[in-house]
Amino acid sequence: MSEDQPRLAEHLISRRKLFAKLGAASLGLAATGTLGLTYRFLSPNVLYEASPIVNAGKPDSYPLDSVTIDVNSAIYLIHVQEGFFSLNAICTHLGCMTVWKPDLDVITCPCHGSQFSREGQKLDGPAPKPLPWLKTWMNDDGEIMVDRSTVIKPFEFLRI
Amino acid sequence: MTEPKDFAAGVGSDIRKSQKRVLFVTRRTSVQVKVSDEEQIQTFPEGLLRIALAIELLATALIFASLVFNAPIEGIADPTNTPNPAKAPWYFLGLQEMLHYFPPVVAGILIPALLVVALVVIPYFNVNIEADGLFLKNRRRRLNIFYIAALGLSIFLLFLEVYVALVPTLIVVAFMRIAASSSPASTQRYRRYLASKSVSWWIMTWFLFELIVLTVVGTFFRGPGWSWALPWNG
Amino acid sequence: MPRRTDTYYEKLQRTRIWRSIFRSGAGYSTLHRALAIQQNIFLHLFSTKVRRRMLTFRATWYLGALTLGTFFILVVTGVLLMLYYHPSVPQAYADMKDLKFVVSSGMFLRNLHRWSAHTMVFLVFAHMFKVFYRGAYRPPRQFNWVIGVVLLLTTLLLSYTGYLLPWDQLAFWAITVGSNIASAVPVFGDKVSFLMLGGHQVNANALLRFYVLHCVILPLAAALLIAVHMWRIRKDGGLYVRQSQPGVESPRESHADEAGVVKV
Amino acid sequence: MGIAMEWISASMKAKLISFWRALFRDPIIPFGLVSLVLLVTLAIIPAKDHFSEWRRYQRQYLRLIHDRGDSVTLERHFQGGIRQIWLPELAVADRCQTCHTALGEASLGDVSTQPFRTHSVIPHRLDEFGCVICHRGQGAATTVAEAHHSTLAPEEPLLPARYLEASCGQCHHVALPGTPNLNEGRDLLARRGCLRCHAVRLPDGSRMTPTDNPQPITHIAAKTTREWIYAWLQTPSGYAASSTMPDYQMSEEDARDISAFLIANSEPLSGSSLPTPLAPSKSAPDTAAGATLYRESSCASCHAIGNAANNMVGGDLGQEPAPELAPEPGPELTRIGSKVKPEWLQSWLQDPRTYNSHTLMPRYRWTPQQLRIVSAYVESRTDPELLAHVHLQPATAQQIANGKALVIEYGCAVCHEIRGIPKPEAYAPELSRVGSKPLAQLVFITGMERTLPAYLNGKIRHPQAFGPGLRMPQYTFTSEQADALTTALLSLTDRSFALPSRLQIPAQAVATYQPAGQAGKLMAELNCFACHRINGRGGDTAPDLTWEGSAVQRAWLDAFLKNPYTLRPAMIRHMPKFNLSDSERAELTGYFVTVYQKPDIDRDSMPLSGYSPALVEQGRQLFYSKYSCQSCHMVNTQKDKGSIGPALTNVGSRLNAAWIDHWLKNPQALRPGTIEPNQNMSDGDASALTAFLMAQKSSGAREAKR
Repeated sequence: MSEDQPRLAEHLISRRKLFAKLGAASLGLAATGTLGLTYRFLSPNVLYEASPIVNAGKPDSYPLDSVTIDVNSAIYLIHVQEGFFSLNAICTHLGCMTVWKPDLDVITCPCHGSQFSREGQKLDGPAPKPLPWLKTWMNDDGEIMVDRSTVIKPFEFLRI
Repeated sequence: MTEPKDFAAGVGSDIRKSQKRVLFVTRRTSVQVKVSDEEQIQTFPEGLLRIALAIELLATALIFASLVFNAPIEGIADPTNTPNPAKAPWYFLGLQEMLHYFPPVVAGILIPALLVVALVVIPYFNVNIEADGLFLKNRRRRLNIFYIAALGLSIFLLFLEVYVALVPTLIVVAFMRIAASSSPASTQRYRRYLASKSVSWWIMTWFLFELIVLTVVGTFFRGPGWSWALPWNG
Repeated sequence: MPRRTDTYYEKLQRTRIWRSIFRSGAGYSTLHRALAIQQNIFLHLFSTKVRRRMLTFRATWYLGALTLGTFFILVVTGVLLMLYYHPSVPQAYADMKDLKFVVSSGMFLRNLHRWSAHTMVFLVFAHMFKVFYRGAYRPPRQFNWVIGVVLLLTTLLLSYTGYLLPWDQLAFWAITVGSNIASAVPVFGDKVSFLMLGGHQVNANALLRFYVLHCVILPLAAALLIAVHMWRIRKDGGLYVRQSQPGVESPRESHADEAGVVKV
Repeated sequence: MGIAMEWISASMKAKLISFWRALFRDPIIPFGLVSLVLLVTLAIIPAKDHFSEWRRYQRQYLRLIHDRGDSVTLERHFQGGIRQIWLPELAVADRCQTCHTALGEASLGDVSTQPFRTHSVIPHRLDEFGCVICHRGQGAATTVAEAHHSTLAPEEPLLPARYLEASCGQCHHVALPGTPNLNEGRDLLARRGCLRCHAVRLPDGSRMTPTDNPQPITHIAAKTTREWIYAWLQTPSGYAASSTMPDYQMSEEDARDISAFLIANSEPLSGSSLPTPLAPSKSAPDTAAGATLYRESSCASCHAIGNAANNMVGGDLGQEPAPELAPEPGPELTRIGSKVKPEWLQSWLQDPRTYNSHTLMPRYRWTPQQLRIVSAYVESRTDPELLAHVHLQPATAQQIANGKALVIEYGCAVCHEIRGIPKPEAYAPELSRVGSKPLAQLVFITGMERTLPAYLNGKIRHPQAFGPGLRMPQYTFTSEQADALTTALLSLTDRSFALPSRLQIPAQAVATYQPAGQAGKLMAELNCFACHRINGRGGDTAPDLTWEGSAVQRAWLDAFLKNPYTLRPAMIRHMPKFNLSDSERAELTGYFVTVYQKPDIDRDSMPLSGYSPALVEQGRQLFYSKYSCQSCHMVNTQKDKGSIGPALTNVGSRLNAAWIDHWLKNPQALRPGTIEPNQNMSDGDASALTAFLMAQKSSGAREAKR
């Protein structure tokens, strides 16, 4: 009986190690699982935000060669010879709201003086990119719709 | 002949090499040697492991509960429409039950305040610290006091028709009477047990008993208009 | 020199970075284990050694430890819930609906928070009674008992303030009843409830105040008190266990500390 | 036994013991196990989230559309995850489309399984109004039970389909063609006296106004007997099946005391305004003549009479809901003889307004002889059974006093004008927001369906069933009427008040047009507005007279007023004969032709006669061949069969040429909603037809000209 003890002790030691590992491992897994759970929790399923689709109204409210800014949705709607198009009014530099200077015929950024042409091309200043063109189309009721979330290639005009 | 130092200092040492103790012995007290032959274990990992184990068990239970039972959510708060009955959280229902009998000042303020004070002062009374059996010393006198107190309380509750609180009181009183009439050398185990109980023990037990009864009544047996109701047909 | 049974974990423990973070060295010696407790800001609240009898279930039923556990759960779930909660009327109620219907696992976390809260209140009471019946309130632990009582009140307040936040009928009327109790204080009762609610009836002000109390003030207070509570356990000579043979541990035991015996 | 001993060897024993000890002295092993359990539990949480109802429905939907021809488009349209319509202005956050994925998919019209049905075509856009505004239910919910059946305020369960029109009524306070139930319900609210006890405020601050016209009983003693009142109070339907007076299920004592009080309280008609009483006729009443006169005066248009077969005849005027000022049907006359006193009836027929200043009854100009005949004819309608068993002791002062108390308690003065009894204010609960009353505030009868619609419907049909002491009396509504009323009440919601005012379409204000001068007084007496509409005021049961001056010729109008006849052969009801004096007729016609003119029509631009025969002939061709007007109108009573439009036999002496000309070119411009088709006639055709029509002159008209 006495010579059993060491074997038994060893046996128990190994058992201890096993369960210790088991416990630690499952706890670790549980922790990671919880992280996943938290991630899912933190990413909202519904948003209370205005939709990126903007209804800019009837075309005839935009006379030819006019640049109109909608401050609420931060877009320019521009009517030129070739047709209508719309620009994102947020400066590509640091996200200030640009303004249209009719007398100079430029879009300027008050923050750091970037300047853009009415087609959104960069003329001057620190802005890295031109102002992006936004998807613009005509809905069934004959109103101009703009999707602020989708950028299109420049010089794709909406002809009416 | 130099003035004897106020204290004698041992030799300091690096803890990482060897564990030593520095003992400062002042003149005022003598050195105490504590005899504690108890088996001790390391807090880490042994003790912490047990704590972790306990917490894990609880967490598992709670998670299961949360998966099965949803937290209640009623209609939106509407000051114009009082639900009947309007109940406080369960742990205040004992209080609300008493509010049903006593004026707010008593039930809402006095009793809770007294409770808190009583709890705080418990360890500052020798009678509680020594915690001898209530009726072991000068029995007759204490018995009289006990009678007066018990009778007074019962009459008070009876007078205000607070039967919910009266019943537990009477039960506790009955047991105290048994305790009074039993000696620590009794042959019956429960008599020995009761006889050894101190006054604070009795009060606390009474309080616990009341707390449970009142809370249970307030939670399960009170319906519209705080009238009696049964949980299963509510 | 490295032993044969070295694991990566042990190797890791010997790296300089590890040593710089964990002041206790690697190793399995009693000393190392003592240091692991003693040198850790959180763990040093515990004493390095405990009597085995203290850790038996019979002794404490682990009620204190379990209460601490619920507190952890509540902090974690609470912080997460705060991310979807606006303490304003009636948005608060709408947020409850969102948690219930659209937030992934939102309902679960809310449940967990709720049930843990109830459990904690219950455990705190149980803990108090257990401590009393064990006689663990006796000197030198009187003050720790007092802290315990304060913690009990803090817990009740935490639960109570949290009760209003969903802004449903249950919450509203529970708080109304409660605040009416408060306003029954003889002299300055109305002032009390006026300050508590930030007005004369339960409305947006009250919601905001309860929110701040519930999420900032009371939790901090509780955490602080819990720390002191546990530190005092150690300082007052560890968990109390009823003596098998009377007299070994007498009230005078703790005078060793007062006499200036420094445990290093 | 021995084997067992063998089996449990010493070493085994030792092992077991130490294992046991290891398990319970050493927390490692339970720690490992419990940690595993915890891991599993935590794994369940996201799983539970994953198997939520709405995900299951979305998977079903994808399976549904997968093997359809247009699966590609459908799948492109489909957006997974929780879909929400968020309209902060309307306080709408609807997630219905999370499960109702195909609301907009016209191509899934054949799918009949919910939640995948497509929405029927409606005049509003989902993303502008959301779902709950019309259907109610809890938009925020993503579980079937919560979304459809939650009753916790502020959520409401879904509105049953048959009350759905109520939702339109939240914004549309003017009658819509598409909501017959709602319109009828509102009309009943106004015409059955509901609004006299229950105030109903509309979001624009206005109040719904009752359009009924209850009798004042200030002079009741002059009109009828205490016995009749006694019988009437106990069971109104006993006297007149069509009575609109609700049944208070009054005890005999109450009826006795109230009748006592009313008689005692009645004040005699002031002598001066009293019409001259007639000398009683010696001869027996001439029933035949009475019937003729009764018909000529078209009394039956307003008054119903139960015939032998016990069916109601007449009284149909005002049965169909008119927008405002709807004339009630006059009181039923089946047993009138047993009710009113003969002398009262005569004075009433002479001049109703001396008894009731705002009655709808026109003042006929009858000769004393005619009066006798009519009153005798009406008086003959009796029911000997009615009061046979009513024998009342003379009233005691105590009874009278008690009667007064009862009158106040029953709230009689809410509708009836009673001397010395003030009209009680807010006699019954206000109903402005009854449509979203929380269930918690309703007291249901045991066993009834616990929903708001069921409650309202029950209240309307059996008010007394909801417990004693409730003051609402028993009305006689058909179940359709009860449903209509319920619909109307359900439209009075909190949301209706919360919606932005730009969405509110207010009910058009009651037109208060009042013609001036002597003619105005006359028209009031004849109560033209009961049937005719002028400048937006009045009923729509007879032609709109706003431009009558431009339309008709003076002579014809004069003749018509003198002796009215039906223009439309198909119509039974016709204008009553008022027996106007020449001066009165002159007054009226003069006023009409001068005042009621359409500015852009010059009456004299075209002559009344003298058109070239050629043109007339051309017109005839057009009439019969090109436009084949004869299918609706008749010019020649022998040949033509058209009986839908007015007869044109003497149109030439009735209408003005200019009017006809304009009319032919665009009828709708002159009378909106007329069924006459707009032929976009060329000027040539129009003038030709005009010439032809103007040639249709009657002999009668010629006489009138002279």
